[in-house]
Amino acid sequence: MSTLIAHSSILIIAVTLATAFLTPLVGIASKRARNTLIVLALAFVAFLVVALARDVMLNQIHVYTLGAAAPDLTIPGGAIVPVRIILEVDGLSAFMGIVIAIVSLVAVIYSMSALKTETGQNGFYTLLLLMAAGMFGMVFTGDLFNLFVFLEITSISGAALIAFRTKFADSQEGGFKYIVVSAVASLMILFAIGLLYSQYNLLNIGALAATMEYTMLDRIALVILMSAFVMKLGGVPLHMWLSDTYSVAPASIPALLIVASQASLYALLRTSFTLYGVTLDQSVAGWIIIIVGLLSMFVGVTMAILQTDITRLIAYNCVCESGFMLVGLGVGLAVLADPGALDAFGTMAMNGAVFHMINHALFEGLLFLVAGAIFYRIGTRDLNQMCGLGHTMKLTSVLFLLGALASAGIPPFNGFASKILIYESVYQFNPILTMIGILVSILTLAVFMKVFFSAFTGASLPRYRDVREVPRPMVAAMIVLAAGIIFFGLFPGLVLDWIVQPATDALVNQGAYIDAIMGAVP
Amino acid sequence: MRQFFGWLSLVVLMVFLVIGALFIMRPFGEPPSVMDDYIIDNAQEEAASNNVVAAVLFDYRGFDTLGEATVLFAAVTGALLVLRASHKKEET
Amino acid sequence: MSKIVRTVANQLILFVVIFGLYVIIQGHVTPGGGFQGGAIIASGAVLLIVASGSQEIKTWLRERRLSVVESSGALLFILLAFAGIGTVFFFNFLVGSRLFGGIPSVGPNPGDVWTGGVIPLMNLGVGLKVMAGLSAVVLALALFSGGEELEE
Amino acid sequence: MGALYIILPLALIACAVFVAVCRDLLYAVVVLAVLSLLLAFQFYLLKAPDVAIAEAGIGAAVTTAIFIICIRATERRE
Repeated sequence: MSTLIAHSSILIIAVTLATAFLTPLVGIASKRARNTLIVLALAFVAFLVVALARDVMLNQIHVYTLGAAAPDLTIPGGAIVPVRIILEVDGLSAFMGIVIAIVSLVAVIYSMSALKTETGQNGFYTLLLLMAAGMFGMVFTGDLFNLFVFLEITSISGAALIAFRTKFADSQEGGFKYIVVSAVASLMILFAIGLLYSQYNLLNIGALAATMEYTMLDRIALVILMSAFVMKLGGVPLHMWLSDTYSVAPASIPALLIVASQASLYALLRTSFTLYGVTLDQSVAGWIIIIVGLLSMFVGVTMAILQTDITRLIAYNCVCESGFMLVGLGVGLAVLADPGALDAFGTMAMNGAVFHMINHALFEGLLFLVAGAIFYRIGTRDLNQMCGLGHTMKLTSVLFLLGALASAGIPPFNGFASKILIYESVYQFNPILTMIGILVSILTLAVFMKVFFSAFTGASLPRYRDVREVPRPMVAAMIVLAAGIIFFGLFPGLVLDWIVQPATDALVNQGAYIDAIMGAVP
Repeated sequence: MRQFFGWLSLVVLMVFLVIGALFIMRPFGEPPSVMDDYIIDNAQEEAASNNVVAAVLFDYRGFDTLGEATVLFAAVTGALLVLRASHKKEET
Repeated sequence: MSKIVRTVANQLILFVVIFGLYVIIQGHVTPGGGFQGGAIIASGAVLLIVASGSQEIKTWLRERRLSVVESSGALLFILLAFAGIGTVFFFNFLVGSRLFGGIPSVGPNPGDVWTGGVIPLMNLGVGLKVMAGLSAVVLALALFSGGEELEE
Repeated sequence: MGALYIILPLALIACAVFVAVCRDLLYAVVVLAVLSLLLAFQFYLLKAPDVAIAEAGIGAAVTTAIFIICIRATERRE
């Protein structure tokens, strides 16, 4: 068992990758064997993620040096800096790993039933696994160039998955948009990594952080990195691609794309908190992130009001919710250098934001799956054509209501638990931010109530009379997410203590991250 | 017109950043080679390969190569996937 | 395409493939490696597709077969990486063994193919993968954009 | 030999500008292939033969073929 945990961080990535490579081969032989293989592999990976997360949260940062004589030999004899690629899993990485494992498992189970009749399933599952592997790699790696490589894997497989339904012209357009945005962001990131490499001749994040001088060149690299990651996560000045791509993808893919954009948020946090950390002008960078977050909240919710396409509406809601996370984390970054303020409200704001990340993945994932279920049964995403679906799709409508209430931050659900933390702590930083947040939440509730009453209640239309509930695996996938929403809403303290608090501690504690790599040097 | 100015501002910003970075970068060929020196000195012994580039690609940074190979794999799978449906229509 | 082009291409493809294999196998001694060699062989396949038309190629070269080769190459690569997991993932476990186990002397030397540990094998995996992948994309595009011969 | 270090980058820039402004896509693709070859030579001069081989194989051969096939399926003129 201890050997398994010692190797678990690489096994998580490598098993997912190997399954992806195996999928086309097995898929030619037998469909059923392929599906079993994928589910088993992802379940094994989920088990490994939980075991690794438990180990990381209880003991210490998990380091794995690829290709060295021993996993913890970060710096070889005779060198003063790390030479090889090092995977480094701290609280935040383990937290993101849990999110990715849950959502990818749910997405696979949902797709198995939703895409039963489509052609090209081998390619679909291969890319889905590659995307999961890319996200795992992004959050587990401790190497800047490796982060870029896995970001590329995630983006390219994501773009192909968005364009999966080739019979619709708009899904090909969506895939093209996604790949253009990803290519621009990737090039910017590569350029910034090149700048840092030319400056320090290092690629390891911990080693770079230890030698960071914060010269003008580093500032340029920081600006480029931050704008590229904000572009990838869909923060407001650069959000235009998000609704066009999320709305056209097959139902389970937006759930994964949300996690992919959160992996970009993770990269943004790694850059600002760990890579630059104490050398940064915290209040300036913090306020930039806060302003991006505020804009996202505002633009997201106002654009959501105007939409008549259910998936586009949820996509704009995603922009709005990521604004909450950015505000919480921005407040945390702004007070990073001030221990008193950090204790008083900074840690709490970051707790709220990190907690909101997993909540966001759960409820937005659920909403997208519900929208996909509706599309599966009635073949349209247009809200004007939906009416009285609640009569025949009872469970689906209940699940939609649950996701909507959680997203609006109504008490017994998980959205409330994280939003209240953000409101309370941000109020001590700047009361106006809290007021804007509450206003945006109310608007979100209004938007979703409009959708709920127009689509699910009312007279049942004759053409939807024989619409039935979706198949069982799809319902099961949605119920898993719904159970998560209720559980996290009822026992927020448990979740906070077990996975959120270690993640926040890992963000604040830059020294521990560096020591895990450079500790061998006397 | 508005779009044009948007693109122009982006291009100007990028050019400014690139040119700015060029002027303050360390001189070409004079990097503080802490990592490179180790690899050049030890690659032949550790990775048993005369071509140091191959040693870096497959030994020191083998995981990156695996990743790049996966990028190509994803691109090929994606291209075949996107070209699938209409291709079938043509055949029948 | 004219008969001359087709004949010349059929003769030339042999040399292209041999050069590609050379670049792959000598990857750990001279400049080159899996990516480069695979790309060279794929460019040979492109030459064949352009010269004799995608319909004719389709009779014996299928995208599905190519994607099987591609997956096998990728699997070979990752399994070689897995094989080192007794120590660490990606550990070069063949150095000093009987298969590609020679260790070159430090400093400039003419080199020996029988060195490199897992590097030559990994090169082979990557080479298979890149060759099959790039040819599959070109073939799929050529078939997709109308199957008739190239007229230009 | 020294002049090569000046002529080659200038030729690269000229090719790149031509590709960007040319309205006939087929011409642009052919010039792009020339650019790739020059770039491969530049890499060789900068003592990166590995990258040069990759650039010549992928940039000059495969990419050009893919572009030409795509142009054939769509419009030749921009």
